[in-house]
Amino acid sequence: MANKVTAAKEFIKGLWDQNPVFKQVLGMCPVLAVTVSAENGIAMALATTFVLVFSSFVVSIIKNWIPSQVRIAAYILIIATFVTIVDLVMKAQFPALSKALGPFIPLIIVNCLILGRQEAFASKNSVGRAVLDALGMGTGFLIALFLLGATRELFGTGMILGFQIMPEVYEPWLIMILPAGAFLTLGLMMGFFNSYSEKKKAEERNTIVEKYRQAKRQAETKPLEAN
Amino acid sequence: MDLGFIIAISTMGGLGFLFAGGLALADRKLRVEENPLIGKVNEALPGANCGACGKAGCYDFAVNVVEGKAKVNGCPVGGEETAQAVATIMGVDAGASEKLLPIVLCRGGNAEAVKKMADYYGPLSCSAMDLVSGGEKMCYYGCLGGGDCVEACPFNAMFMNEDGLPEVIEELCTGCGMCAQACPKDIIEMHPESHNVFVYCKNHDDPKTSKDVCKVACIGCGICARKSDGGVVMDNNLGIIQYDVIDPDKIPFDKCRTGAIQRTDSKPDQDINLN
Amino acid sequence: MELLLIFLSAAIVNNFVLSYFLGICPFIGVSNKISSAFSMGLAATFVMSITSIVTWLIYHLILVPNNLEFLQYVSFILVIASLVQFVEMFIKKVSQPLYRALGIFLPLITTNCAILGLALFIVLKEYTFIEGIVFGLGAGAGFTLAITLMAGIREELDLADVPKPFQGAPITLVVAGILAMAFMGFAGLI
Amino acid sequence: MTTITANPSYKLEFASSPHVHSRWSTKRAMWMVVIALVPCMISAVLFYGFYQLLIMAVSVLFAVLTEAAVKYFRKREITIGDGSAVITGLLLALIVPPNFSLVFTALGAVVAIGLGKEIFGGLGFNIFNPALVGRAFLQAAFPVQITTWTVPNYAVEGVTSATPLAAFKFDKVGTEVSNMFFGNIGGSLGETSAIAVLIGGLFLVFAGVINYRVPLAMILGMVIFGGLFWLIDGTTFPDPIFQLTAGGFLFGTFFMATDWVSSPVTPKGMWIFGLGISLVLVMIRLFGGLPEGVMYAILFMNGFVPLINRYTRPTIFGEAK
Amino acid sequence: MKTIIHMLVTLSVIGVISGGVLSQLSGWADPLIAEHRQRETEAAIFEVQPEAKKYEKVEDLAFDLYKVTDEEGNELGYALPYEGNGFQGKIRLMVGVTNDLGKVVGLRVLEQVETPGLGTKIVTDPSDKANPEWFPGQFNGVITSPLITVVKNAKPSKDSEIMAITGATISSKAVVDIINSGIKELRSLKGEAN
Amino acid sequence: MSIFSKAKSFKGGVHPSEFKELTEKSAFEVMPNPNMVILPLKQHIGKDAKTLVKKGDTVKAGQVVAEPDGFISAPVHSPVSGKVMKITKEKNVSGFPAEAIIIKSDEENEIEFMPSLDPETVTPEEIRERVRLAGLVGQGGAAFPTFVKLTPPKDKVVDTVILNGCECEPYLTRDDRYMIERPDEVITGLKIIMKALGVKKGSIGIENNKPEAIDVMRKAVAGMNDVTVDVVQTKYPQGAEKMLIKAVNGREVPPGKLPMDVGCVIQNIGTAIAINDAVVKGEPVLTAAMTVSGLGINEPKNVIVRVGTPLVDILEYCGGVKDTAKKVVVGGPMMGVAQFDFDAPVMKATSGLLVLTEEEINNPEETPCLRCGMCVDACPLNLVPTKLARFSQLGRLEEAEQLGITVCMECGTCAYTCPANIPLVQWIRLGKQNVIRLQRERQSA
Repeated sequence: MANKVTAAKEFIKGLWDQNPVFKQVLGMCPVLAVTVSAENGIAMALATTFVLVFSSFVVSIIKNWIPSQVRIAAYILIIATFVTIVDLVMKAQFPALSKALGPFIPLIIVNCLILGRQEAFASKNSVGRAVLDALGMGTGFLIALFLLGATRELFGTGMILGFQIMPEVYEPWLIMILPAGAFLTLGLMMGFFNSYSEKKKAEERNTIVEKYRQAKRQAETKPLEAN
Repeated sequence: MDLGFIIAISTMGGLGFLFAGGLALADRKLRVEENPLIGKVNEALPGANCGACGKAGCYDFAVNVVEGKAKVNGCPVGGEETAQAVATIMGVDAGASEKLLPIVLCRGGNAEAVKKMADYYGPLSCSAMDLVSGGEKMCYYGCLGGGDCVEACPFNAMFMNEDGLPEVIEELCTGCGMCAQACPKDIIEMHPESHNVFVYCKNHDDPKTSKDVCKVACIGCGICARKSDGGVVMDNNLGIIQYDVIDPDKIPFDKCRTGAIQRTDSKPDQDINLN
Repeated sequence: MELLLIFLSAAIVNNFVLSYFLGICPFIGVSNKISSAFSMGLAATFVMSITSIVTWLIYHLILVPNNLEFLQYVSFILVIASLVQFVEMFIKKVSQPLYRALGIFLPLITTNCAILGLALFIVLKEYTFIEGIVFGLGAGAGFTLAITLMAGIREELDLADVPKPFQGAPITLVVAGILAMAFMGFAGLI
Repeated sequence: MTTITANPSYKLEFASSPHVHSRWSTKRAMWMVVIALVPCMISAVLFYGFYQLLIMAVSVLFAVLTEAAVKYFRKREITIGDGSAVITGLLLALIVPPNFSLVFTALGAVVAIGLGKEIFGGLGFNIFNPALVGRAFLQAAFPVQITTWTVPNYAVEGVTSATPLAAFKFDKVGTEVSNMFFGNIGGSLGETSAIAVLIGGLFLVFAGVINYRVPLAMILGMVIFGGLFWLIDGTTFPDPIFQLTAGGFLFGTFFMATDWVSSPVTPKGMWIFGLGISLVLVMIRLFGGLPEGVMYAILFMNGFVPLINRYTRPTIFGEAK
Repeated sequence: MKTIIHMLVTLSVIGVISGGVLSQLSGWADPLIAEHRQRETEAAIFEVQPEAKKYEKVEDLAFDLYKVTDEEGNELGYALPYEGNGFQGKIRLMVGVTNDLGKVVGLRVLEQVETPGLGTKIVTDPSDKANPEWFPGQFNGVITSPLITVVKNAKPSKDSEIMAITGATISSKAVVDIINSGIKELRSLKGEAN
Repeated sequence: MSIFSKAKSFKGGVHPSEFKELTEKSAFEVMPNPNMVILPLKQHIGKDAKTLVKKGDTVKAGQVVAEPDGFISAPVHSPVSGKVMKITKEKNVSGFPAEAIIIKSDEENEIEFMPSLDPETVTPEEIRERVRLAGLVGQGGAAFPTFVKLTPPKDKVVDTVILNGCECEPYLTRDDRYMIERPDEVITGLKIIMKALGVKKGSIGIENNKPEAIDVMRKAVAGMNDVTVDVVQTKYPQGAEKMLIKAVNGREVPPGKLPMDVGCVIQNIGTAIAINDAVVKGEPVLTAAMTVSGLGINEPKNVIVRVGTPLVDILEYCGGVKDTAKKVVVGGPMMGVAQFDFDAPVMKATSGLLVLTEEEINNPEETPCLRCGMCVDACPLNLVPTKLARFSQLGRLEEAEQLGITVCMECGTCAYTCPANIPLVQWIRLGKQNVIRLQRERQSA
């Protein structure tokens, strides 16, 4: 099965079809918590991607060596190590960002997206594929976080990435940068994306039914012509 | 090598050792025997324990699959690969039995069947309609046209046509039989694909009544039964086909006055190409 | 009194789920039935109280004396993962009914950020041992409250005509949003 | 066969029993609520001027439009005639401050119907009171504007005035109960005059539109819980009469908490629901950071309704109690 | 038995590697982090005491306190980091006061978790384009005795008054309360010393 | 009406417009024999009767034309003398087709009755046998064969017989008229029932909206110490067995149990009259007394008709149908069956024929449930109808079962009061059926 998938597809599937946030509903905590602004969202997604890629890399290398009983403990230990690395580097080099993302950097450890990809993919595939998959998922995560962060920032402050977008008269909706706004925005976004794919599916089915009807109508008229 | 480094590695090494030991011990002492299938299915799952399937984690989902309470494709995270892997373990695809198709055994749509002199008022679901004097049509046995079967189809393989009767899109049908279960009048029957002769009626009324209530009813005249060498048997004013003995060539299809008995493979709409 | 405030603060005012976004995955995933949601809440509360004890001990007895604070994530998560797995095995062995009701939710808890979040909060807020335990209990109670409330609402919504694209996670998020708005009323209570 | 069956001038119908129906209908109940709101609307216009009519009109208009739009996109029957969207719009208008921005009002109405009602499937399926969802959204989005109160228009124009609750909470300034009763105070459009609310509310109770249990439980709860703290410390905590007449308590009691859809269906449940609201409200008012919390208390308890319904199901007739 | 050893070795080795890597990394990061922290404090001190050129930490106290001086070493006053409860959580401030503790010369909010867009105006108010930091700015020169007080919806009429943020009275009050109690603490300290 | 009235009752219920004034003053009229009677073989709960005649046979009035098949079944007697035209499947007033014997009346009225018995000396066995042979079924609507009710299992102790004179359904005045016109026969019937069951205590429960009947019955029982008249509150469904027992002696029949389980047997007033006729006169069930009413009929009245009379004949006899007619209902408006065909015949248990107009039906548009709780308040059995209906609609049978869907007696109170006009009863009935099927499958599995 997996061999048929080209390397490019391994990467692309994470962007939309299996988007970790909108389709798989994984890693919700950071998604909701840090997306008060697009900048935070991007930073969080990059940090997550870093951890995801490197732990996928390590896990896929040592996958045959880990006994299944301590599998989870071992994976999560590896993940935690990389997260600590990110945390320390951020604190040392980007103190402002580290402050903004607050306590959510350590929570990357328990982002089920990462552990999930280890279990589902990295532990069963070659190093190259694992990294590609991780990169794809990470990018998908980035897309989702950016969208969410940008939307919330736009409505909540009238700006995106610090640039004023809304006209001056616009009164920011504070709720968008509150917890409630995070839930509402993500819920609505998911709903709208779903309704888009739902609509496509319905259209596909309608064409099938229509074809079936047409074919049937032809079939019914034929014998009449013969008579 | 400084002291901090040594303390760090020894602490982590020690903790790792300690918990690995604990788990190893637990694994040995606390192992519980269970259906090996559960383990296998669990292996095939992503193991993210995200709960997206609505179950309490991957293991619980595996238990439910093995017990038949969850569908093999119930894991939204694993996608198709996982579904196939699980299906293979569960042996769902195995088995070469003939595919069943639902056959709608009523052709008394809005144009053919006679309505009662009073209008039905209430919910338009077949099962609910059936409770109130058997529905709006005079024929007690016919299709109610409420579309319960269409609703029940999990694969969107059915639709209600202009005449108010359900139709099956065979290409989309998986033969699960949900539609047949949903029909309160038992009009939809599941038949192997090889069956090609059907009496498209379920009416048991006497000839006069059945003629009155529907243009395309089986009126129980019995012509088909007399010519078929036991391939069709009359039961209470209705022709019942005996699929193990029937010889389609003996049935005088053109003699049936209402066209209730028909042969499907003679219909030209067999080769509908949907692609 | 201080302890009561810590408990209430964690349980209601600063609800882990609705204002800290901790434990969202199970909150969305396992909130479709009241019974399983409640069990999930209990399981989480149980693990939370154990975690608050063990991680406090590790932090204050091992990490701090040796200046190893930077190892806290690694050591905490190792503890949590192993503990959860151990508790799961234990319950499975000891009582099958209890396992059915509670234990099966345990694997979900390893990746429940609420647990790790709790451990880190206890360090961050410099709670004492007892305060840590109370905080753990409060957070567990808050998690149980939120997830059970959500499950009740979702069982009700099962009967509703929710637009199809919004069924499942989206409507759950919207409800969570409205609940979060309602919980805003408690702001400043503590 | 006979003259009877041959007579074509009437068309019969048949249906499941029962064949007769009480005079209640959704529409009738909804429009009765609208009627009950008339005193509040009048008092709002009297106290704050005709601009308030504009707020109400905008709120109703956008509520109705949103409902119609959603139904249209979902290809459902457009049911704005049942009056429920009108009520939501009116209620929302009556719980925003006087001279509130029309843009915000419209946004609130859209949110109230969209997020408060239609996303759950429309009338009858919402968990939370739609008007309160709209108002809570506004409160969270525009906290400053929505707590800027104008005093009634026979006072100096344009001066903002704290509500009695805020005055008490932050400055320990009491307000005459008679002022609150007739409406000579700052507050939301509909809630300033207790007597207008009472007229409408009692009309609803006696017309049988709303069940007496929820309002009674809320008032009792307020007297009990509010009174308890007052007895403990009469200087820091206000007396129950003040609590009852101040803020949106009465309005919430009669028009918000009693909303059919978002309140319990079981008799026992209604008592628990009402008492719960009062308890939460007292906690918020006395100990929370906000001066008023009727909205939050009701929304909070709305969330509990499914659980309440489930665990207060009446004992089936004849079953062991 | 083999699996057990396997398990033990696996987790231990991963633990050891993880510990080693992190230890090395933290060896590199810790001084940097400490430096950041130091720089931050320094910046805050000089911000709340704009005239100051030097500072020194007052040792042996239950809380942090910095004494600031100008270039000549003349005592200018104190910079006091102090914290208390705000609307939703802790607020940490750095307050600059004159030597006699009679006047506030600067205020900086170091940490807060107030409601975004509302309580956060104690730091900056994006809606006031001309002077987004009007709230902390108000404290420059406020007289501290007997206590700093808050007024609502009106311009301060006395030197010891501060205008509250509309809609965030509690946050405004919290800041004032923290300053008041910090200064009280300092006073009692000074009183003892005298 | 008011909650302060002293009359006994139960919790819940509704007060539909009564419309009793249409017929409560009109004495029974006996309708002439119809040309043709249609006798369904299933006029009772239980197994169909087995036909004893064939096409072309001549029968006398009172002759048995179908015999019971099994314990819970009842014989069918020809109500007229005449000739069997055919035996075929026919629609009947229940709305579903059933086997029926069609007899053409010859106007000769040859009668074949059983010998009469003395109510003073008759033994319980004789009573039961006579009731069985006479084909009596309960007149309350469910048409349960009467003799089964008179044959309690050995382990059940019955101490009270309650005659149900509530007639809580709107419009119907049949029992009211029975009590006013034939009080002594009601009492005799009651005494015979008490004798058959060996019971010392009899009670007649009458709603307080029938002062005349109460008066007459009180006079009739004057001086008797074993029979009382109990006045109960006017409220629908006061006439339901469980509700009446609760009102009369405060006992509650547990879900899934019968009145016998709490020591009570309930019989309808009409049944008492029929028992009196069967025992004292030897007359099997040949006629049905019924109220023909509603704003859609020209001459509302109480009539006594032959069993098997097509509805159309009765409607004609009562002056025909007005143009405003919208619905024709057999039985009461709350639990009766709407008809789509006037050829359907009257059955033994038919107690009313109503022609309703739009005004009386008052069908507001259906909307989704508003959770107003009115159905919960009204349900006399303390169920949660809205949930039951929704679960049934969505096919979630286990949950419906848990909520006690099988307890529902389909009295219609919930659907009557529902502002959203949800067909609660229809959904619940469907759910009940499915749940019972599910339970059976579970048992057999």
